[in-house]
Amino acid sequence: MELQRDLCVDMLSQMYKIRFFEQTVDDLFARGLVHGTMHLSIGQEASAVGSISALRVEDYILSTHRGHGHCIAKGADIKLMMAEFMGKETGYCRGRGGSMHIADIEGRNLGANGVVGGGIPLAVGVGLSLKMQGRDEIVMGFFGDGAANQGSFHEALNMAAIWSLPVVYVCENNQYGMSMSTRRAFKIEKMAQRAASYGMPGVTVDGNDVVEVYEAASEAVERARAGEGPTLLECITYRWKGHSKSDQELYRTKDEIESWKNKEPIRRFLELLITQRVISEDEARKIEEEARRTIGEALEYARASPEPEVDTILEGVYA
Amino acid sequence: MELQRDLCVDMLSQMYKIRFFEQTVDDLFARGLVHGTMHLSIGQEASAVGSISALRVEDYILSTHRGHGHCIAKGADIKLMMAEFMGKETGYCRGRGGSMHIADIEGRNLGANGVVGGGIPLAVGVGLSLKMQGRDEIVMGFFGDGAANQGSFHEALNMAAIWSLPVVYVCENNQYGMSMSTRRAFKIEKMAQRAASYGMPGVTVDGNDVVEVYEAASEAVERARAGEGPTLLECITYRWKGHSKSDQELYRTKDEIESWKNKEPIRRFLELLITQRVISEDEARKIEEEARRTIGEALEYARASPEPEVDTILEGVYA
Amino acid sequence: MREITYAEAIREALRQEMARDDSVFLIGEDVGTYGGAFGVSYGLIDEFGEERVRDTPISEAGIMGAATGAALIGMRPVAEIMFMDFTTIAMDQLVNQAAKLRFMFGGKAKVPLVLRTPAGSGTGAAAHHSQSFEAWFIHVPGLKVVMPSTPYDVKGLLLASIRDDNPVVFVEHKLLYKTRGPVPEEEYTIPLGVADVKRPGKDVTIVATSIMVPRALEAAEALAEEGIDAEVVDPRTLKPFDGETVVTSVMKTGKVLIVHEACKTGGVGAEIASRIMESEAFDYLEAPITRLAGLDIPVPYNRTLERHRVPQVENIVAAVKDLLV
Amino acid sequence: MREITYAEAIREALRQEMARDDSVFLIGEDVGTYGGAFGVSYGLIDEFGEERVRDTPISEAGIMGAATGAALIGMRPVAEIMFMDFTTIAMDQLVNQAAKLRFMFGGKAKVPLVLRTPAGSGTGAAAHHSQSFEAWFIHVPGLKVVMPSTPYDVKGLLLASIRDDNPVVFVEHKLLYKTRGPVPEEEYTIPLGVADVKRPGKDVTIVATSIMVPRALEAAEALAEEGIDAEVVDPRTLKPFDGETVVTSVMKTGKVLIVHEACKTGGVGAEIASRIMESEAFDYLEAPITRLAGLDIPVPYNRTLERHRVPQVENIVAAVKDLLV
Ligand SMILES: Cc1ncc(C[n+]2csc(CCOP(=O)(O)OP(=O)(O)O)c2C)c(N)n1
Ligand SMILES: Cc1ncc(C[n+]2csc(CCOP(=O)(O)OP(=O)(O)O)c2C)c(N)n1
Ligand SMILES: [Mg+2]
Ligand SMILES: [Mg+2]
Repeated sequence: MELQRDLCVDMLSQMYKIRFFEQTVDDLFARGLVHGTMHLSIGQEASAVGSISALRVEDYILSTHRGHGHCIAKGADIKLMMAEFMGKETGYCRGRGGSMHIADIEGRNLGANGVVGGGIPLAVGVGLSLKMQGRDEIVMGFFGDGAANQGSFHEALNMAAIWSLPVVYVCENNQYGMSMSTRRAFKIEKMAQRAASYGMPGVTVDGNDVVEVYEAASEAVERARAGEGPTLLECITYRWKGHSKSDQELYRTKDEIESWKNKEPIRRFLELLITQRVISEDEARKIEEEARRTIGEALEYARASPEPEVDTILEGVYA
Repeated sequence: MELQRDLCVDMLSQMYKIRFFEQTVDDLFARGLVHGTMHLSIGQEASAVGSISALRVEDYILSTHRGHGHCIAKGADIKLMMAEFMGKETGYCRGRGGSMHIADIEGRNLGANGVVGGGIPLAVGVGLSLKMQGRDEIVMGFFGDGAANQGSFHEALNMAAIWSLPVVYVCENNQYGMSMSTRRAFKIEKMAQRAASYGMPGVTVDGNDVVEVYEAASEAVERARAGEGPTLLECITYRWKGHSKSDQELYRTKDEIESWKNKEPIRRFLELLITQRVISEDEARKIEEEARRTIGEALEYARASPEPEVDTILEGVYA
Repeated sequence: MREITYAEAIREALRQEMARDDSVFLIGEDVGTYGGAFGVSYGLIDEFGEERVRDTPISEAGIMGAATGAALIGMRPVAEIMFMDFTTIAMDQLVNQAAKLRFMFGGKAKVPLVLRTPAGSGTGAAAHHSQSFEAWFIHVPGLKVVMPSTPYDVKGLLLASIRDDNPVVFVEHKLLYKTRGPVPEEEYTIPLGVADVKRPGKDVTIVATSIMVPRALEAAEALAEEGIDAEVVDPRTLKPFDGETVVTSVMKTGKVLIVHEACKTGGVGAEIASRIMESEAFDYLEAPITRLAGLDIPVPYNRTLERHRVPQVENIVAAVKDLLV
Repeated sequence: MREITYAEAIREALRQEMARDDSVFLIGEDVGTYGGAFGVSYGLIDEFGEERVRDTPISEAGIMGAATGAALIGMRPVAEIMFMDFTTIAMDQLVNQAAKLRFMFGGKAKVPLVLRTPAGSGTGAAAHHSQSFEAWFIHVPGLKVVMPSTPYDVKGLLLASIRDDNPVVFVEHKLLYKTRGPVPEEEYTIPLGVADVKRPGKDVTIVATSIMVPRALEAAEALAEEGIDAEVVDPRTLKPFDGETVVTSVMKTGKVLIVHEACKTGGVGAEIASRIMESEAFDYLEAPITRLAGLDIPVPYNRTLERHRVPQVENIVAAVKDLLV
């Protein structure tokens, strides 16, 4: 691919923002400033950014419990996202959702999901609706390798396929569903092989190479938009951090983690951009700083935001 | 295959019994002598008989809502089966189960199932138990083409595969799940292709050819018994009758039904046996009559059997 | 007024609403050419085509998810789960997704859908095709639960349910499908959350749901012959629940029998009884609130056992008499 | 006596029963090396190996089906669903298969299994990881439902549940895992269906389940300072339900508050209230039976809202006082 400067700057910037957002919230948690749990996607930024960059703003996504990256890549206002993370009234979900349920309905992010595999059938419905309404948009549905063993995956992919829906399914295969390695959970090498069961194309890419992800996603998006039906895109990646806040990481080795750090997606992309002279080192530094500042401002905004009022507790259950 | 006489006589006899059993109960229903509904497998006898004949008596099966054939092929006492069908106290399930829930626990038929796809995960558990107990038996789990789009199919086949369980899955693809044709419900040609998603062998056979079914099932059974894990065996067949008692059959043509009648499994097998001189026409007639008599006796037994006593209604909920 | 069946009334509501509103569509197993297992949607595919009367594979979770996703971005799906027993397979999509998305998203999304599903026994279909799970769904914030007992109600409530902006579990009863009654031809809605006094009376209140409403009315006629004047109240919607109408009735009669088909333990009767007890009617109670409900057993196949599993007219009569001694 | 935590008591019960009975095994997501999301089974894989402490793919229906099938032919699986919220995915296997197979087969099979699952909020995990669905399961004939509140009870009840020949839904509470209490080292069982009076009192009965038991006890201490002597009854098992102990208590005190965490509407409080009303205790009631339960909303993420969603000690104190005026 010829590297378009604007797109590349944008993708780099998003990857930085995701990284810094997650480092910041990780720190908040470590310091006891937030409760609950969270699922960090540090190390997986390329798959979120590469795939969502292939979408138009008016396209939809459905995200997962490990959804900060998708949310940012889809163009969320990070202030509102951070406020949601901190359970504030100004957050995207008025503090009701938290990390596992952030949704940016206006930005056409139909939400993270606490249920592994829970969003996969929703994407069928969104695709169906788009098709019935004769709209030009498509929907991208994310899920993990673990989710690919849920019954919902099977039912949904089949429905999307038989009805030729404008859906792109992106499996972020980070090698583990919690402590369960794909080696133990699957008897096949590539999850994307399962696409054949539904008569849809399946593609596996290096999920730490944002350009490769972008290219494969673009093809899938084009196919979906042209009415040629869904694609299953598998991005091979790795999460650096524990599964969630309760993880002792006894199921994998330090060596394994280190080996994946060598495939760090941001540095890889950065080096490519600089070698190919798409941007200069100086520009890169500015992008990084700008991203850092955005997160810093979001944190300030969230901190200064009010908590929900207790007497609003019953709101929002029914329309 | 060399046609072993005993086996062939047995298979022919079972196919006749299934056919006559179902014709008899169809008639009972038509005459208003039973209530509820039923799912007849007339035309599908070869897949039940061919696959179950590959088992040992001590092996297990899990059946479906269209389960009369499996039950008879597994060696049920047809008296008790008919009594169950008529809701009598002497029936296999004391009249509590009826057509959709007949189980012959001693005969190691762990039951028909009213839930499409409901039995597929149970077979995982039975296989797991057999493996953990170090037993030599295996389990054969039946389901239809429609059931292959249930999430339970996906979860169960994956589990059976990754744990190399002694399970043989038999999909009786009779081209329809109620009114939904496989053409509309699947975007692939052969359901057995889905085995590849789980890293298990998948085989498609002519389900109206009892010998072909038997051979493929035997291989799968051998593999399972040898600890080499599960197989997905797809038997292409066709149901002659409506889906159940409420079916107007608007979704298929008379021509289609007729064309399948030409592939009638019993006559086909009979002709083979006679041409190959495995049995004589005279013997065949005796087998047929014997089967007819068995069903007649079962009907008499069932009719003469008592209804459950109302004051036993609370029994059997808890052990 | 013209009389049609409960099934026809449902079909008419579907037809009228689909004609009026392009965003309404049907999705479920065999809802098209087959017309659904009970023929309810029969013929609609000819009028509206297979896009809007969509047959699905046998994938209940997928159906529920498809409906929820479609509702999220502007459609108004009417999903069908062929038997209420199989809502068990769609529970995550219904309970965790459809019901909660709005709240979890801070009130910034809505999920206008109807899940139609037939409940109940009496057809000889045994334990996997005879259940009534409405009690589960009243326990789920975000869902509404509707359970109509007459052709008139089923039409008006279905139209109201489709137009409602929330996920509605719409529980039909197989034995009601063929019952007939007067139904206006024009569109009309019955608001969710309004009970109906099906028969006024002064001696005892019978609160009955679904198929138990006609049985309670029949029982009331029998009781009337013995000089007992029973009032029959049909909540019609279980969530939201019209406590006021029930409480007013109980304050008048001082005695109440609650009748439903589902298992007694954990059934909606417990909730209704508790609401009465927590209301001003408590002081008017002349006898303990009584529940008459299905036995706590799976539905047996045998016809006689099946019948004894569920309250019948004679049981209602007997229970009322017990209450009055 | 030695004090250990609720989580340790569960682990000890599992260890002892697995050592005693080869047919017992654990199956669930991350139950092995990870030790389960709450570390409950931590270390057991080292003792019993990965066959008997079996990690599964993320396939809740598959887990439940595997357990049910294994139980059908002689094993005694202890399955874990990581959060009770995800029993929604396993409902068909649990409700239609495990619970009903025995009855449907005329009493000729049994399904001895335990489904362990943590319920409840208070961990900031929001609407998909905080639910309590015990009310659903008491509505299902064939299931037993156990909900222990102390380390002592959880050990004895778990051993009894594993030895029971029926499917048992064993509801743990996340906030109880770290609570400590005296637990005998040896094996002992507590029969299913026997309530426990956790604190005797004469003025009012508080029936509380799970995490609400320690809260009710704390409330009772606060009330005692104001001269109100509350009796706290913990049903421990919700199905079978020990109505007798509850009724005896209510006949003594004449007033009863029922407290649980799950949503009020359709919660087990309704069933318990109805049982009391239908008992001889009705005539002893000096005030309406009162339920204090979770608000009818999904569990919010925000810490303050989350806390207000669920009864706290101060709410119990206030509710008792309301009952006594
Ligand atoms: C239905 C369901 N089961 C279990 C869980 C607990 N859980 C949360 S994330 C997770 C692992 C998911 O693995 P994967 O899909 O690969 O996503 P990843 O966490 O690796 O991004 C599990 C088991 C859940 N949230 N939902
Ligand atoms: C979970 C579930 N959904 C729907 C039904 C209603 N139903 C009974 S049989 C059937 C068709 C099943 O098709 P298939 O699996 O191909 O088996 P066949 O009937 O063709 O033998 C349907 C939809 C059911 N019993 N269970
Ligand atoms: Mg993963
Ligand atoms: Mg079929």
